[in-house]
Amino acid sequence: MVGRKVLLRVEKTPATPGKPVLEVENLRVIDPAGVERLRGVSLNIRAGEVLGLAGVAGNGQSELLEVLGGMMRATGTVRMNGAPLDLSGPHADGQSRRAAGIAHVPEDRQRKGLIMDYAAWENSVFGYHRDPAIATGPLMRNSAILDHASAQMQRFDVRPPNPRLPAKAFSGGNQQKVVLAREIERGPDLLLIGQPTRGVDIGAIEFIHQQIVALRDAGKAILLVSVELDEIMALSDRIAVIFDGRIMGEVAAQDASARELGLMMAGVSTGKAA
Amino acid sequence: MTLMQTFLGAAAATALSAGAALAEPALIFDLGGKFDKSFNEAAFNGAERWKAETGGNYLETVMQSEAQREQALRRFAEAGANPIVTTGFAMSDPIAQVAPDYPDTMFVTIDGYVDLPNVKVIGFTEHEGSYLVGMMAAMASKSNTVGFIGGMDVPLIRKFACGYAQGVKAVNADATIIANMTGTTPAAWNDPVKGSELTLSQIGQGADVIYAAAGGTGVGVLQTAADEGILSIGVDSNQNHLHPGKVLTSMLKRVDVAVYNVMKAGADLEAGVEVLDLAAEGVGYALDENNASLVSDEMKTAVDAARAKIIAGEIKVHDYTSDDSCPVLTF
Amino acid sequence: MERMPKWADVVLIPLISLLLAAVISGLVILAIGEDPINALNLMVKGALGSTYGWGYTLYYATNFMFTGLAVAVAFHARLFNIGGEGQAMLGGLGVALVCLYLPWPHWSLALIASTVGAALFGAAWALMPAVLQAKRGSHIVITTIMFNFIAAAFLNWLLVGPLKPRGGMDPSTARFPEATNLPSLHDLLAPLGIAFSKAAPANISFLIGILACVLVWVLIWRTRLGYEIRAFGHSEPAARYAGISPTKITVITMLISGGLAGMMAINNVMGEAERLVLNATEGAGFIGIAVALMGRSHPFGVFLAAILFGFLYQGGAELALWTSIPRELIIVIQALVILFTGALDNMVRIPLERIFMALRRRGA
Amino acid sequence: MELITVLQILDSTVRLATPLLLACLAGLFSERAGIFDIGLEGKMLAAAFFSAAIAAVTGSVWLGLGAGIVASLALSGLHGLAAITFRGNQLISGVAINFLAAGLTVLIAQSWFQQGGRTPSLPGEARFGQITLPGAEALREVPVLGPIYAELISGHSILVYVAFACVPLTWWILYRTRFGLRLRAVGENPEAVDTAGISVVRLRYSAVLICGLLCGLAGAYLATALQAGFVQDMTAGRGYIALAALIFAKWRPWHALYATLLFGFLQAIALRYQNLDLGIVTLPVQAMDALPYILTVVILAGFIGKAVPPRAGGEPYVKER
Repeated sequence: MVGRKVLLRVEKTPATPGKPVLEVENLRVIDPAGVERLRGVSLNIRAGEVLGLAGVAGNGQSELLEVLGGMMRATGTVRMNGAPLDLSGPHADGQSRRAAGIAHVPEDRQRKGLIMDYAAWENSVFGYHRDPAIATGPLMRNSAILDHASAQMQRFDVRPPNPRLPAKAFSGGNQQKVVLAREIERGPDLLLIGQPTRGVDIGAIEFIHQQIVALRDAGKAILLVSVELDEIMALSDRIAVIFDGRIMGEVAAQDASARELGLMMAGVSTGKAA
Repeated sequence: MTLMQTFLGAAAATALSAGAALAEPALIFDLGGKFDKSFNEAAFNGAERWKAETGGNYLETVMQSEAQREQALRRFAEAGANPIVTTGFAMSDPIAQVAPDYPDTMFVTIDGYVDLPNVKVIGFTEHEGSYLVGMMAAMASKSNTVGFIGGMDVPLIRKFACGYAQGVKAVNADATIIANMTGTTPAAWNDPVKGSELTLSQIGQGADVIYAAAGGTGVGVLQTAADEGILSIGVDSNQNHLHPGKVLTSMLKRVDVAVYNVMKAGADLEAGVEVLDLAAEGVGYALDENNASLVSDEMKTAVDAARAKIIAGEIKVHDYTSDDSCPVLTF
Repeated sequence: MERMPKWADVVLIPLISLLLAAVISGLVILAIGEDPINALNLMVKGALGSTYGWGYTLYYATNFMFTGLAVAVAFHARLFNIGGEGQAMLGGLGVALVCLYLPWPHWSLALIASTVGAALFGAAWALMPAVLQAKRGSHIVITTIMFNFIAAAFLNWLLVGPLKPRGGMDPSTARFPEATNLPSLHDLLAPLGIAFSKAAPANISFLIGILACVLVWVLIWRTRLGYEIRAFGHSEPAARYAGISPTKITVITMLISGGLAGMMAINNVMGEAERLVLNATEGAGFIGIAVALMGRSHPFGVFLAAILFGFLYQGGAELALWTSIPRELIIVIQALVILFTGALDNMVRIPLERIFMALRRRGA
Repeated sequence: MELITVLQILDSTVRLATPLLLACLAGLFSERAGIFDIGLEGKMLAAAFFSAAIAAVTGSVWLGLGAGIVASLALSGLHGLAAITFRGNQLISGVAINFLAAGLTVLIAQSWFQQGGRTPSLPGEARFGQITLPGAEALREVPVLGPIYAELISGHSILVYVAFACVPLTWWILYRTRFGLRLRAVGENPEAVDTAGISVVRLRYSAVLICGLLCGLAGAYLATALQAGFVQDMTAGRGYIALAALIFAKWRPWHALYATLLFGFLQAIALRYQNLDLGIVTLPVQAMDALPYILTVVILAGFIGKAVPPRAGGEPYVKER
């Protein structure tokens, strides 16, 4: 873990946040068993900043990502670039979210972010497969997708850079690069990214972090969810802490201390809540 | 394909001879199966008798489903079988389709009807035979209630029922006749469970003699009747031996004779309609050591007298299929 | 890492499974006192030894292509459509209604309408199970089984009642008018100078079956819908992540599957019987399961497996004619194929994977 | 309707519900342990054939019963092998077993007895006879209750009483024994059972074998008690009706009894009346044949309470490494 800390000093300039991209108000989710998973979450993210969401796993951060990613129904208000998102109607799905400019690197990339039996090239358009640019009528333009995937894999240093291999044939880090490449190359306004480096080798961690920072510097909004507090602290511009479906507080990254965040993550209010 | 044949060539001898079986007769049994102890089994017995007497060989197959009928006909016709004998009315339509394609092959339908130059139609006067066993049922009944259980509900089986009912009424005008059909599909020919349940139901309504004209379903009827200690009447084949002393008699329909005769005639068979009636001994009732104790002399005298009168035309037994109605029984 | 090469998965495993099924069937034949080699020889001769035999083999194969594709398409979405039998029965009803109650000037128009009718009726019969699975989570296997029985009862009622012509004794519809009779392979091949048996029922539906194989291949591997169906089949959470509606995909896939099963009716009802009889499907819906498993749910595999089962079916019918081996032998073979390629897949796969791993280690 | 007619229909209901009940309880054990079994039909069919064949050959119905159970257990073992040991698809395995039984019984019957896939008819001692309960004849004359006791309760074969006794027995095993607790647990959450140090494999095999035993009884009942011999496909879809009843009963023993009695009643009605005149509408026999399936679909659709199968049902258990 010592070596990892050193690596986590991510080089980055101070953020220059722009207009609000994502505004979340009073978001609530009740799961099928009747348990309230999100109990009125409110937060916002502006262009050009990384909001880190810290918390012990299972406190609602997964649900938040899934609601924003269109995989889960919720109540409350979410505005994307000022326009309200459908949280429980027919447009509460991944396609509508992508159309609204939201990209999503899911926490569980092997079960959700990728089809493990699909080749890398097929995975390179997963979720964007309805894009008219890659289709002729109902048919997908497979050779074009293949060429595009091949180039993309070169750019993201996916090894081996063979787009015909199935996703399951790649290491965890390279799988994550395939997902990340797919999600950020289209220039989304908001990137949801969960556990970006879980199960990823050291070399790939660094690369992935650089990509996140570069995206921020390009003026995009990023919601980062990670159970690694170090990662949150290294990448975020602001840090919010979630506990039991509620936001316990929010601090600027440069003012944050691991101890204070740790207390909030344990449900102890520090009085500095935003 | 050729490679396969070369590879398997050694064992091909018997197979080749099978395909070349020329001018042998063929017999197609209807749904219900060759061993239904009744209609189809009668045909089987006839064919076996021909085989034993002539030393000839015949091809056979049993229908498993409606959809196979045409294939079976074509297959035998392609293989050169002649004549092709079929049992059951349901073969009429397939024969009508296939026969024109094989004008040199003779097709025989037992119970069916097809008007083509190379089809022989064999029918029976089942109403007359049923009339005789109906008389016996009425005489044997103590409760004055007798039962009839048919197989598939088609005019042919109603013809059985109607003849039976007339026989019953001739002896005892006050007798009650309970008639049930097993079903409306060919499955009704082979549903002994249902036959058994219908028998119990009729016994419950007071029947103490039950006549089953239901192919394999009848096996269940006769079984249950024997179990419950009442009398039953078999059909088509002589079924007296199935439960000795418990089957009053069997209405014989000499399908065996019909099959034997057409096989014997072989390729010389002439087309046309042949009706086997009482006079031709095409139908009748069975008397053997198994039911000797059940059939009284009085019963035998009465029935034989009626038989003679029917042959002489003094008694007219109404044929249900002539006008699709029965004067003494409503269905 | 891939444990074994793709060809082993696609070709070797089905072949080994088939071989196992064949060996056990051979033992069964031995056990009932017949010679398995002779039996095989008879089957080959009867099914492939003449254009008559081929005509029946291809006729049955056409049925199995449709039902096999139906099961295969559903398999891609990880749905087990065991209701092909009922859907094909309803397809038959669709064909019968089109042929009997509409006037047709030419068979080609009747064929198009019948195909649509068959597909619509088959799809309609798959709709309820699909909706129940998608909306209520009722297991589609159970609902499709129930719908098979309901279909059988429904057709039974129609064929002894409303659809039976006046004076008819057996439960079937009237004959379809002459104009709806499809050209047989004999008619189609005669202009090319090829003499094909006139008696065999193989007909133009065989070509439609092949076309269906091609179209299903395009659907599964070339279209967005196919991409979504496969994705949903591989991982439902991933499908939801990608914005693929599980409800929609389940329903659409089952409609396609039911439609394909229903289309079988243009072969057996319109092409062969030329009227609708009871139990016209003869279990083809269930054979579709074996065909799809054997063909690894790939249209080309389904095509090959359908031909194989067509051969087994026709060969088995021949066996029943010439030997004392009952036709039920085919059912046993079918059961063994389903068992080995489906349920006991791992029994074949795991040792094979070990062998390939060992070979690779030695090679490395 | 007269009392005697009603009694006869109910009597017939009992006879026809018995195989359904046995098969339904068989499925209950298997599915409660997380193994789906659509092969009930095949196991019953195999048991029906072997019980009739051995009873016909030996003349002893008890040897026949034993043979039927062995045959059913063998197919259960095959299902276990596919579903538990090789973690194959349980549904596909069930389908295969149904076809295997359908084909093999006819094949063997034909080769053995040469009667077109039947066994010879069984004589008296090779069948289960009717048991007259004590006092049935004496009490027959008592109004109402007498006939009910004599006609409806007395006079069935031993297997009918065994089947009905199986209902409380199943309830007791499932809800009052440790084995039953574990069995239910393994169908809901095999991981937890495994973590507790109990073998998931052994539990599931026991369940599957109990299922085989009960299917064996059901099949033997069909061929040696209800009927006197085996005929091709004599189960006639009863395995599927039992499956439907299992869903109808929501995997509970007492409800299984009610569901199978209901379906048995429908069969009894369908056997007696070609068309049932209900005053307003005339129900054709086909509608009654289809009714169990339609009712099950309605139940599945959730209009009358939702049927939720055991949670781990259908999924092979893979131990985490």
